[in-house]
Amino acid sequence: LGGGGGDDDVHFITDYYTDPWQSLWGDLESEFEDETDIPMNIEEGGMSGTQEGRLAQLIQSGNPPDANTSTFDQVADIWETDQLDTVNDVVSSIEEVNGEINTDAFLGDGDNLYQIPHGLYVSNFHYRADVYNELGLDVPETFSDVLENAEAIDNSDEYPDMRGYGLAGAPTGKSQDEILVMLASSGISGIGLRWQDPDAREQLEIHWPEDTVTEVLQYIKDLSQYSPDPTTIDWAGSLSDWVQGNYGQGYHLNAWPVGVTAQTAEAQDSDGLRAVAENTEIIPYPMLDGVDPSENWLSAPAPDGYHIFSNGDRPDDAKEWFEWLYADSIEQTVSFYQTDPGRFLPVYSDVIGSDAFQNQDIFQAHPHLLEKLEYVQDEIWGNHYGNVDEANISSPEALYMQRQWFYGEMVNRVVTDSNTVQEAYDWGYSQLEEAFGEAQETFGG
Amino acid sequence: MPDIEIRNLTKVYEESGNKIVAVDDVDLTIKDGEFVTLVGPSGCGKTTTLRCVAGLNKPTSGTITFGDRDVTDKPVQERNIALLFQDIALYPHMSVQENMAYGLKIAGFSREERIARVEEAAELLQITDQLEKMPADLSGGQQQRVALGRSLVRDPEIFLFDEPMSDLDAKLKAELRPVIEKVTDEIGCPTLYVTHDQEEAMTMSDRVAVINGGELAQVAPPKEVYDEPNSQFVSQFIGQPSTQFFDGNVGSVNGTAELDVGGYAYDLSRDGLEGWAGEDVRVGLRPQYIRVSEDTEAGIPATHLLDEPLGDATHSFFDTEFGEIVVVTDPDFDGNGKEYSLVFDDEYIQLFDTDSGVRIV
Amino acid sequence: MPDIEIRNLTKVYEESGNKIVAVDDVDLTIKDGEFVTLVGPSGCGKTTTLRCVAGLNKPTSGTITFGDRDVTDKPVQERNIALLFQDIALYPHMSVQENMAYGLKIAGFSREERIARVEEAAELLQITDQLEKMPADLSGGQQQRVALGRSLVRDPEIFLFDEPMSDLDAKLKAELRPVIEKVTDEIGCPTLYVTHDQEEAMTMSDRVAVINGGELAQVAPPKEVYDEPNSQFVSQFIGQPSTQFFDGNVGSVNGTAELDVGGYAYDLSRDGLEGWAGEDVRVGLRPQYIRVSEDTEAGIPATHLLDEPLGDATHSFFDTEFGEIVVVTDPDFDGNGKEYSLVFDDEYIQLFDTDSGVRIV
Amino acid sequence: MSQSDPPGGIFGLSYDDETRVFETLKIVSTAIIVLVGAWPIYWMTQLAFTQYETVENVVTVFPTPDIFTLDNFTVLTDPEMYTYMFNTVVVAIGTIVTVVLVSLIAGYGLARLEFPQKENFARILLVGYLFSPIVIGIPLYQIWQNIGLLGTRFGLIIALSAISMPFAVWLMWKYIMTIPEAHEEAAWVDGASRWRGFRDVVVPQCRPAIIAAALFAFALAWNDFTFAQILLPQTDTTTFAPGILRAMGQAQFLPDAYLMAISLAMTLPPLLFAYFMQSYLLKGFQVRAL
Amino acid sequence: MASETGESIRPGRAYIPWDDLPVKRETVAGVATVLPVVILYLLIAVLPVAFAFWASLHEIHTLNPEWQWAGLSNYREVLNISTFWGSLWRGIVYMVGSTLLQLGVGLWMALVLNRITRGQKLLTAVVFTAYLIPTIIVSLVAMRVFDPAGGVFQMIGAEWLGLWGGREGPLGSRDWAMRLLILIGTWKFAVFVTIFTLAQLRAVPDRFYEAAKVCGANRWQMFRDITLPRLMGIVLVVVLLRSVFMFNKFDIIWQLTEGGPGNATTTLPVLAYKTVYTGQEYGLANAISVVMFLFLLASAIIYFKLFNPSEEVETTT
Ligand SMILES: Nc1ncnc2c1ncn2[C@@H]1O[C@H](COP(=O)(O)OP(=O)(O)OP(=O)(O)O)[C@@H](O)[C@H]1O
Ligand SMILES: Nc1ncnc2c1ncn2[C@@H]1O[C@H](COP(=O)(O)OP(=O)(O)OP(=O)(O)O)[C@@H](O)[C@H]1O
Ligand SMILES: [Mg+2]
Ligand SMILES: [Mg+2]
Repeated sequence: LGGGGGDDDVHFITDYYTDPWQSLWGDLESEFEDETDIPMNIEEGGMSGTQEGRLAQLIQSGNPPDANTSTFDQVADIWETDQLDTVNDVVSSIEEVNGEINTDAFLGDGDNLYQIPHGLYVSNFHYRADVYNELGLDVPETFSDVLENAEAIDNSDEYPDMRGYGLAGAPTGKSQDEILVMLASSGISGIGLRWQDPDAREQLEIHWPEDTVTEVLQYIKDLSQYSPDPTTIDWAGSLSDWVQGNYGQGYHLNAWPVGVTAQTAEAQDSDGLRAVAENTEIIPYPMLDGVDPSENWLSAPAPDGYHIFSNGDRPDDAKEWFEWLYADSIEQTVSFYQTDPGRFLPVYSDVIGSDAFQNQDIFQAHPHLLEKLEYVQDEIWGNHYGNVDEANISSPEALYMQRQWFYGEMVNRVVTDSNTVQEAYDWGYSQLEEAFGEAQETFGG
Repeated sequence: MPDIEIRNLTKVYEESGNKIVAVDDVDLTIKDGEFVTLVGPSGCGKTTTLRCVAGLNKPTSGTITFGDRDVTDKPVQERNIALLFQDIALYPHMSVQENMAYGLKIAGFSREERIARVEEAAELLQITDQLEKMPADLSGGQQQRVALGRSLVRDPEIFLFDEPMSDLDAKLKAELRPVIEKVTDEIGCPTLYVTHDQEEAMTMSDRVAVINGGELAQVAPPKEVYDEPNSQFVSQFIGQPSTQFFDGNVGSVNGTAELDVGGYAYDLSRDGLEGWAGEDVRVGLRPQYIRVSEDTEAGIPATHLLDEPLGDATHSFFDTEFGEIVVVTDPDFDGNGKEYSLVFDDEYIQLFDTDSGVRIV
Repeated sequence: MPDIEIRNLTKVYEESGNKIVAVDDVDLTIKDGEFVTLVGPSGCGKTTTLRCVAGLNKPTSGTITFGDRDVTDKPVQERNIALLFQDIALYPHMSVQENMAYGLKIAGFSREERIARVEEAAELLQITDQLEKMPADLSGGQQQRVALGRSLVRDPEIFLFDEPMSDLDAKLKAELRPVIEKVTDEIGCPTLYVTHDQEEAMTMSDRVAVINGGELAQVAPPKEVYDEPNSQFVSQFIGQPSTQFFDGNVGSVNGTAELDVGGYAYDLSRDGLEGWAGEDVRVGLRPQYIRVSEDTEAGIPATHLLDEPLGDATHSFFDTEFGEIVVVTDPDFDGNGKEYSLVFDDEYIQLFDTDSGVRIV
Repeated sequence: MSQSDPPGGIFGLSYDDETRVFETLKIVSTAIIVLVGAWPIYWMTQLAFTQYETVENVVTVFPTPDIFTLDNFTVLTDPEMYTYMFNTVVVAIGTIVTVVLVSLIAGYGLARLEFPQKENFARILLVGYLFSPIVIGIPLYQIWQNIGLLGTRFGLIIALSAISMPFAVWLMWKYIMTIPEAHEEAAWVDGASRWRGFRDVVVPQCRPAIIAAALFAFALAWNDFTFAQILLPQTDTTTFAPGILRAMGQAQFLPDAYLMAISLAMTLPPLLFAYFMQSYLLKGFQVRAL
Repeated sequence: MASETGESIRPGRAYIPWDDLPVKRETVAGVATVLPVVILYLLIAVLPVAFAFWASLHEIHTLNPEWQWAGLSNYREVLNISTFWGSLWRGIVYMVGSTLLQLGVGLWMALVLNRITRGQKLLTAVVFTAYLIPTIIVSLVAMRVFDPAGGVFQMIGAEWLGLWGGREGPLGSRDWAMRLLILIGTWKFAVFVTIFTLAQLRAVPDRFYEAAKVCGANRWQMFRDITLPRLMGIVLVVVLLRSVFMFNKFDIIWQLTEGGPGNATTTLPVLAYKTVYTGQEYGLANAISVVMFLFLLASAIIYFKLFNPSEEVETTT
């Protein structure tokens, strides 16, 4: 029975913990222990919320883990209080094997990296091509198109149980991400901040135009009519729903829904599911009517990876572990992407093009999935991100804002009719002001 | 107030397939104002009979009428009876006053009237100063008085008792007996009193109904049941210490019959023994009619076992060829384990059929 | 086996600040093989005394010795006593056999020996065929037999009983009394038997200890307690129906004393009344020594209230100037509510000090 | 009351009519209880036997042969599920044993021994229930870490036992008070020590209370989410409730029909418990006051 | 009487001069019997609550081990949180609504179960099971039957009765969420009431009813005058326990609605939870918990003063 962080093992908490991950971790752990005599204790973090709870327990009891997995803004609080260790050396070794990190997202201040990245999350729009064909729908370019399609699917007799759009409305995780993307697709900053002087990039100011934000909120509200109960949709639920064909359109990351569907189809040897996987199409998230794709405020995909706690018991051994994992060979690196096909865009530049990556079984069975992944990297990230310079506001303050939950809660308020669109905006705006004030105070910006 | 008529009452319980005949074709009339005691050993069907009369059990067959009203199928609530239980059944959460007034409250009497009636009853039962207490704070005797009072105030048409005193000790029983008699007299309705204590039956009743195995054995006034029991069972059951039994043989019968018990002969000068010459019989005699003689040849040889001095008399136990025999001796008797003989007072000898137990003369 | 000696036993309970003197300086010796009954009204301290002897309560002061062993501070387990309770404390979850064998099991006897001893005791108590049953399936009398058996098998040095029969009815009591006597005789150890039933006390004991309010009132053989009570309390408590009391006045005393009760004079030819001339006294007389006269002038005027025929005698209740008086009349007596007078048999008159209740002569 | 009085039943019904109305009400009530009380369990059962695709989309009331399947139960063979359930059983049994032992002894002490403040003891214990356990995860984690029980099933057993304790002690206390002291005294007279008397005489008679306390402890342990989540952070030692939530969180494919199959498996033990133990249970719960 | 039997606890091997000690041997034995309970209680209740109180006096970011002394400022903040009073009010609504409904339903079930003759044992077992199964199962079943896709209650509520829209989940509806939470909770927890009251009902001797019948009482009067007083003692206890449990209830709310839609089902425990894990304000969350505790304590004391559930209603005869 492994005791929490109390013993001598290198304690590593991760939410990469689906069934395939789990067996992979098991193998790697014993292999690593054999080779290095460093005992590992790999713990499942659990999704949304539970991992934070667990971290809180460990940190408050003076016993932080040695490493954990998450996106950077989720650990910003930890980083901010100097609990993280730099990982420049590890990352350099890994880059030698897998190629350079190809993101300019926030991984630390200045030259110091605090994350060993694993993958990137590119936000996009998913739809079911077969459904579109059957109903004669066009690929949406604007919010209105999405709405029209949603209505058509929702009311179609051909798909009586299928809803038009899967809208995340629980006041956490997915809804937060979804509204930030929608705002960016409307040509404004998702988190409501911009540089006062875009060139100097010194001082941030609030920029959250009421008419645009309310228009987006109204869009969300309209969408919710065609969605299964939004409050029950989160990251995990939305995937399961997609596999089961519960809705025809939705917001998601990379080619995650395709990957999950394909994987399940193979596991169950189900042609029906294979068809769903093959018919899952991915495009950039449509724009607010009248806004040009070049005005998209998406700046950089969120990087997901590992952080080392400087006040853990064995930070150096933890670093060794990640170096052992990723700097061994590109083949080994690829195996990590096999476990969760479609979920991540590899963050190291050589990976996606490598034979090892392209020859994965799942890609053999579902070439469509590889295509989609490449499309996400090349087309969506390549052409729809980073169009607006001001959108890149990477800074501690921006991080601080990113992990406020009021964005997601605004969605919740609107979809549950707790607030009118206007009320939700006003409330969100006041939260924004308050949080921004705190951020400035904390970071002296 | 009406008479109670019980006609051909039979009650059969069914329990996991078995049929238990608890009451078997019982016929009994209790006249207005009459106090009838139903007495018998445990399990003989007394309670069942009473519960049928009360309406708490439904007879398997037979009818029960109160006066000219057939109540056989009427629910309890419509019978207007008073019923006192073995376990006293006072409501523990109500005060004595409330307990007693409960029936009146149900019947819709006004507060004043309730209080007045309760006070009246309390006076009769001498519990006036107990009215404010809770039942748990009363002694058993007082509780039973309260239960009595609760029945009393409602002016019932019929009074039923089911061993109301079986949980009380002898002193309290003796004390409560006159109270019950006074109360039932006062109301003057027909009363059916169930007990397994023959002393209660004897002392309180106008008539005693002895029941055994679900069937009535004898129904008669107490003295008659005591002096002229119609069966060995009744003779043995009534009277304390109970009738002692011996095996005898009727000899020649002409005018007087000659009875032989253990080799000693007694002359019985009574009629009705004509057909019994030469037959074996059961001989019963109450212990006070047996004399202890120091002359070991005078009667049935008996070895003294034990004396129970009661002050005004002694119960002495002897071992004889007929088993252990109890004799009432005088207060100063001290047997000391010696040999004696037992002599019968032949006037009081009762004879029973050996097989059926039916009284012969 | 040892004598029990109780010396200056006092037990004070403290309850929410109040001190209750339950037992007050009691001295009592029970000799080996002697059967002593502790009798008294409810709450007089009988149980407390017994529990001190048993070791279940710790005396406030005084000593208890078994033979030459001072056990005052010894726990129950080391006293080797047998104890029968008021609430028949059979273990409900063990069969009769297990109940009886429990003490032996504790003492470490082998299985065979346990079975042998239990069978032996069961035979004595006539419960051999009950051994496999559970206590709940037994009647009260049988349960108490089992409890007796449980004590018996352990060969105790001392036998203690606390109202073992108070929950049984009269018939069962009468039946069980000889059994208890037989058993205690058999073991032959000192026995302390607590009861509030004077009949039990009278019939079973070698000596009766009457206790009242925590203090011993009289310790003497049953006959002596009955015939020569040393106080009004004892006189009233012992004997059923109990002694009847009247107010009287001692007139001139010379040789014989003249006693006036309700205007009727009786000559008492006994010594010891010298100092009492002109004094008021309590006059006690057992009901069988009061005669009912139809001549209303012959004695204390009395209105007949009620008869309780018992078969061999009748208890008749009369209303007199001294309250309700019970008289034992003959079986055929039927008072019928008429006027009578009560005449005393002066030989049996007992006199008591009006204030202290102490016997005068 | 004489014959001419109006009938005295409810609403002026005669007593017989009243009985008839009452019987009808009883039948109607029973029907409602069967429907509402048993229905969810039935529903869960039937869904567990229906193909998962069907469950997601249409309402079916009975797994007719065309949609009947046992495949949903394959989820139980998943080693993780199996571990969760095994751990739950271990923890439940451990908790029951601990609760019964500790509460028996404490209940006995409260019922039979005199010591200061004992009357208030059980009431003070109940004050513990007033504090919402939501925020005590962190201190609990620390305490368990310090006493070295963190991450062990035993540690969870201790925590759950402690939670059941106020109630169980109260129950046991009140129940032991109903056992006549004479039984024990009889044992002492027979030479039994206090402990022996307790073991041989009191404990066997406490069976109803033991079962009632066991039931309460079982309900808590079987149900527990919060404490297991905090005290058994490792997947391989955790119990059903947090386990199933983790499974729901990590699984990318876990249809409701599978969940129903697991739920059914977790429902059977309590059902059997309730069926076979109810008479003792009801006897044990006959306490009346705090 | 028990007090008198201390002497039968035998001294151990080592000689302990009991008679010279200031405490009685029985006191020691008595305390020893409850010692395990005290220790467990210390671990699970006293220490964590003390910790929580201590933490409530600090400014604590959940993921930062440094605590900053804040005095009572967290308490001031609690009362100023916009959602605090709303959550308190909803908590009270949830508590009172649940408790009353559970009491009514629980009592009613007990009365029916006590009277039915056929299938009593099985039905009782099934009813009891509701209380014994994990909350998560109740939630899973509830979410399934209210699922807009293929949920049977969804179908009944939306399509047959038209209570809510065909495609809107009632658990996500402002009108229905709280009501359904109370109803679903009642399904599970009313059984708690049933168990206790049924146990009492089974213990009412028939003779009480027979005595009342003899007095002419009808069924309602018998219920009012015999059954109800008999149940009163335990009902008072159960109401207290259930109120406390429901006020502190977190899991079932979180599983079914996570406090939503909006804040429609955010009670104080949910608020505290959100404050820890979304708001990351651990000190503040502890302050909320302490306030909840004080609120319950005050209510409980008032309840005790008013009804005194510790007084056993005399029902032994
Ligand atoms: N409800 C019942 N179901 C089955 N058998 C019963 C029931 N009630 C009584 N009996 C049986 O009917 C017979 C008569 O019982 P009843 O209670 O009338 O006796 P009783 O004379 O009142 O005895 P006791 O003196 O012990 O009260 C007994 O054999 C008893 O076992
Ligand atoms: N544990 C106790 N605490 C306080 N007072 C007690 C206790 N036990 C007995 N008493 C009191 O001591 C007195 C004597 O009680 P005890 O039980 O010895 O009487 P008893 O003669 O056995 O009566 P009974 O015939 O009713 O059994 C009574 O006044 C009783 O109230
Ligand atoms: Mg009877
Ligand atoms: Mg006593």
